Amino acid sequence: MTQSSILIWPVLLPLIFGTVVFLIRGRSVLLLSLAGAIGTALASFRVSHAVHQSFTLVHEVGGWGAPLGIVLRADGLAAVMLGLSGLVGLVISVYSLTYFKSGSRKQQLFWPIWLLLWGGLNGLFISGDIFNLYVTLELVSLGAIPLIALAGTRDAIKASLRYLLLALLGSMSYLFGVGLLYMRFGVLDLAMLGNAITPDLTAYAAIALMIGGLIIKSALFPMHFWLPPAHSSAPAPVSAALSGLVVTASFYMVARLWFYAFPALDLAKLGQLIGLLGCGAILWGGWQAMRQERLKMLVAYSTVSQIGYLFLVFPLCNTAVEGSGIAWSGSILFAVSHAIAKSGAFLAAGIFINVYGHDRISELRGAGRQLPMVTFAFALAGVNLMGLPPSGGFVGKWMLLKAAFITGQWGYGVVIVCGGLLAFCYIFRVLEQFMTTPDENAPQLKAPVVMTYSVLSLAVVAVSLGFFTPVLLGVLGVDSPVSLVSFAPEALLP
Amino acid sequence: MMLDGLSFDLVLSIALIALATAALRARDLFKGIVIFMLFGLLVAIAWVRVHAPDLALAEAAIGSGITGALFLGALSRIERKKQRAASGRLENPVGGSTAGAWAVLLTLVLTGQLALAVWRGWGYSDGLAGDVLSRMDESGVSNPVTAVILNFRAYDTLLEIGVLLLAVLGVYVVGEGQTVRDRRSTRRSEVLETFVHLLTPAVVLTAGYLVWVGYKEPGGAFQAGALLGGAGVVLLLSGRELPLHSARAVVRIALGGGLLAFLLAGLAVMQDRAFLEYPRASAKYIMLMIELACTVSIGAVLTILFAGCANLLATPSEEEGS
Amino acid sequence: MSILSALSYLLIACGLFFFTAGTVGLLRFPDVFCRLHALTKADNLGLGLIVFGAMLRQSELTVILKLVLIWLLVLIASATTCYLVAESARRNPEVKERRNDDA
Amino acid sequence: MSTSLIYAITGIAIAGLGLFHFLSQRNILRKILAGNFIGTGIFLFLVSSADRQADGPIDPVPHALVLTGIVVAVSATALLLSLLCRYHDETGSLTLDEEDDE
Repeated sequence: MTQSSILIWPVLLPLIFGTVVFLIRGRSVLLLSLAGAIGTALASFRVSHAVHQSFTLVHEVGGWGAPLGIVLRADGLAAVMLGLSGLVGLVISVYSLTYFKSGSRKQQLFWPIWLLLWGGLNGLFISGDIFNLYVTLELVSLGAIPLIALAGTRDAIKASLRYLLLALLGSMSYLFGVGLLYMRFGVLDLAMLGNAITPDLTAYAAIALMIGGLIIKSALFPMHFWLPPAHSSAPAPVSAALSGLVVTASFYMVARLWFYAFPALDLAKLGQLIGLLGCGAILWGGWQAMRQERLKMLVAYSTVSQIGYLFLVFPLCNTAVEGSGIAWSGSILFAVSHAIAKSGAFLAAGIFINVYGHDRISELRGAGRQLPMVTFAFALAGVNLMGLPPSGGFVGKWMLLKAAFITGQWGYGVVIVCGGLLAFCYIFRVLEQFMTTPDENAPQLKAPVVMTYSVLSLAVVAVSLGFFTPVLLGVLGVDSPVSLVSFAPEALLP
Repeated sequence: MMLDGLSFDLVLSIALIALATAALRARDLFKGIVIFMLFGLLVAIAWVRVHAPDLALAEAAIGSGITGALFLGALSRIERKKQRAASGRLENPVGGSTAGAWAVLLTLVLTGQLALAVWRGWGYSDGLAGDVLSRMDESGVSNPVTAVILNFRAYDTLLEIGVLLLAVLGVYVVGEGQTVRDRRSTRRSEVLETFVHLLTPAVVLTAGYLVWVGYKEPGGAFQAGALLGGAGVVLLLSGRELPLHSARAVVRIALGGGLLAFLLAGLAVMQDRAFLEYPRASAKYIMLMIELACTVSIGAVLTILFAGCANLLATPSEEEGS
Repeated sequence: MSILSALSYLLIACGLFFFTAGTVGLLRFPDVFCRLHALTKADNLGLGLIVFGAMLRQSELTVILKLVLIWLLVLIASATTCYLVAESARRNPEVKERRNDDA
Repeated sequence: MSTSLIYAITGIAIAGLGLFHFLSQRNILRKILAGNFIGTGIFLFLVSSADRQADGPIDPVPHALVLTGIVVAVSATALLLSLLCRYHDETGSLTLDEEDDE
């Protein structure tokens, strides 16, 4: 077995375990699923660790190599994403062990779908081929939709129907772009395409199609409308996976194409357009989040808002301006911390629903007394979403802010600050309800232990992510497309 | 002769566009779907014209046949509850509404730009034809398309089988808790049953032939699987009871077997090579084994997708009771 | 042009004529039964003529056998579908009444 | 003008037709049908582009891509249709609009 073979395991393990847990029945389903989840997470961490030893791993599937075969590549960016999916995926899996009723049909269907989806995600992160990216993206979409529908409610069915219609449109648009690029440049391999591409009408048309399709899938404003109903009506662990990982994966694909396949093209105007959409997302999503009555809807609109920050990297990271590489690291860091915090928030909301039977914010008074651990975890995730130190959200926002000043695009800085204020408002609206004293005769409630501690672990990681920034940047720096600004914690001081 | 060919292409192109319009503008959705299937058959002819017989087979079987059956199954299920006229209201978007005007504008601009982009970018690169052909002798097969699907880009195909499995799982999720159409009321027809009786063995034989011939001529697992799926659909329509529910082990093995075989074959060769890097001597047989397993899986998946759309998936309680 | 080739052209031309006739019948006849009548009879004959014409242009036995097989399979399938459509029309007056009213 | 270019442009036109109906129809069954036309149009373009060099060999890679695309399309269509049927069973509606239940 060659050294680079470790790269294939984060994809293979979930696929194998996913198929096997579909084939078998009985008690061993849970056991094998857990084993698959742990194995997948370990395999992902191992790849991240190997990449951190400062080289990009390359695995030529089938031994053909580019351009004939498909090449898997794990550079710094992919390693960060793999680590993220390993961590969040593992916590979601542990949480799901007790979330679904043991032996139920839902549980039997959840595990194979979730493991196949997870395998698709990992495959997406390490794929080095624009068509293979399409297939992995389909694996993710067709995994996500049944998981939403698993909730079985009318809202969930409607939301997944709408989501799938749009996802289909998005992926066909992407496929069309792939076809155009292949017709014009004759390669599918990402790196070779990056070298071959020249600025002409065909290339720009392809880019517009691919990025447009991915924008639909990543729910960037104004294509966000499918996201809140879909993410809020799904079962809690599914919401966490969708908001944490699936949306991030679409953003990752845009970033991957933008900085690795299309660097030879002048995309400044498109970048500004995406930046404007990002600003719209930050403000509109935050505003809508403030107005929501239900906790899960609020968290879902918060996702709409936070996606906006991610897309600010496209106008802010300008290779011509020295130092703007900080926007790149900032946005990836933000993506990681958002994924962790958002999964934590959704998982916490799931516990509230589990205990109270609903998620109406106004009727969750006193949850802080009754479920202190869960409330604490939700608050920690909220700290991250607001962007307070020492959370990863803070560092990411701060870096984006700095990039806005370096490139002289002050407007984005204003929006970033306003978005933070909006987040502050909507998170505090919830926490305020939680912190009020409950009625005298309110019963003492017990939250499921496994679920509570898995949420708590995620929230703690999210809030302390700021301390690990140097490590993350160390991984991200491996074959980075832009020169990263070395990060020192004291730079955070004014 | 050149001129004859081109005029045929132009006529076929115009027919394709006309059929697409007719299908999309048909007031009666049933008619629209039937025209869609007809359109698929003509597309298959177009693909023969551009030297893609493998795809012509796949389009005729999957794109037109199975997809059409899915649509008809869903439509009949919806219309069971509704008057026919109401089920397919046709919007008239061009008539004044601003949203319609935007859609027209957007589509026209986009289509025009894309056509221009294709026109300008046409014929610059050879693509990978040369690379594929120069390494055909290493692939273990002599049909270039099969070589790409099962060897050069086998990883895509593996994930694609995963997509099919996810679709079936999705249909199971959606079918959860549904009331199943009462099938005793469906009248069984002796003529149809005799036909099915004759047809099924022929289809299985043809599917096997397609897998085998796929190594040198058009054919392969997807085309063969689609045939099996078609046979499954006809069996279901003739009122035959097939095991469909995931509570049955045989169903799960048929559905998941293809993916599992693919994964294990890829792993088994991984001793000192890359994933899915077949040893040259046995490549052909490994691929044959994968293809056979996948053919069964694809056939089973397509049958159950149809059963899901036509509401024929038995609920678990029924299944256990019988 | 050899006699065989001329004969094959003639057969194919006849086959096309029957197909056209069948199609005209499909479009012009008033109800399901008449249309079925036009379609199945004329088209099966037309296909047979075309298959026969194509056979004359082939030298390999396997190809000729495949052509015959195609014709036989289409015959069986079209007979069955014809029966099924007619049966369904007999039971459901709604199907029988269906007209070529749009596109 | 060559055979393959004719079909490539036809494919784009069909995809455009499909897109227009996808955007303008509210009936979901019609939307799904339109989506299938978009897909077939794209496939037609891709397959034709494999034959773009007049005397060169046929490029089998787009053929493989389209075969994958067809399978993905049928999977998505089946899932969409079964979701739609379930939605229709529960709401009696075939559109996603809130107020309009036909």
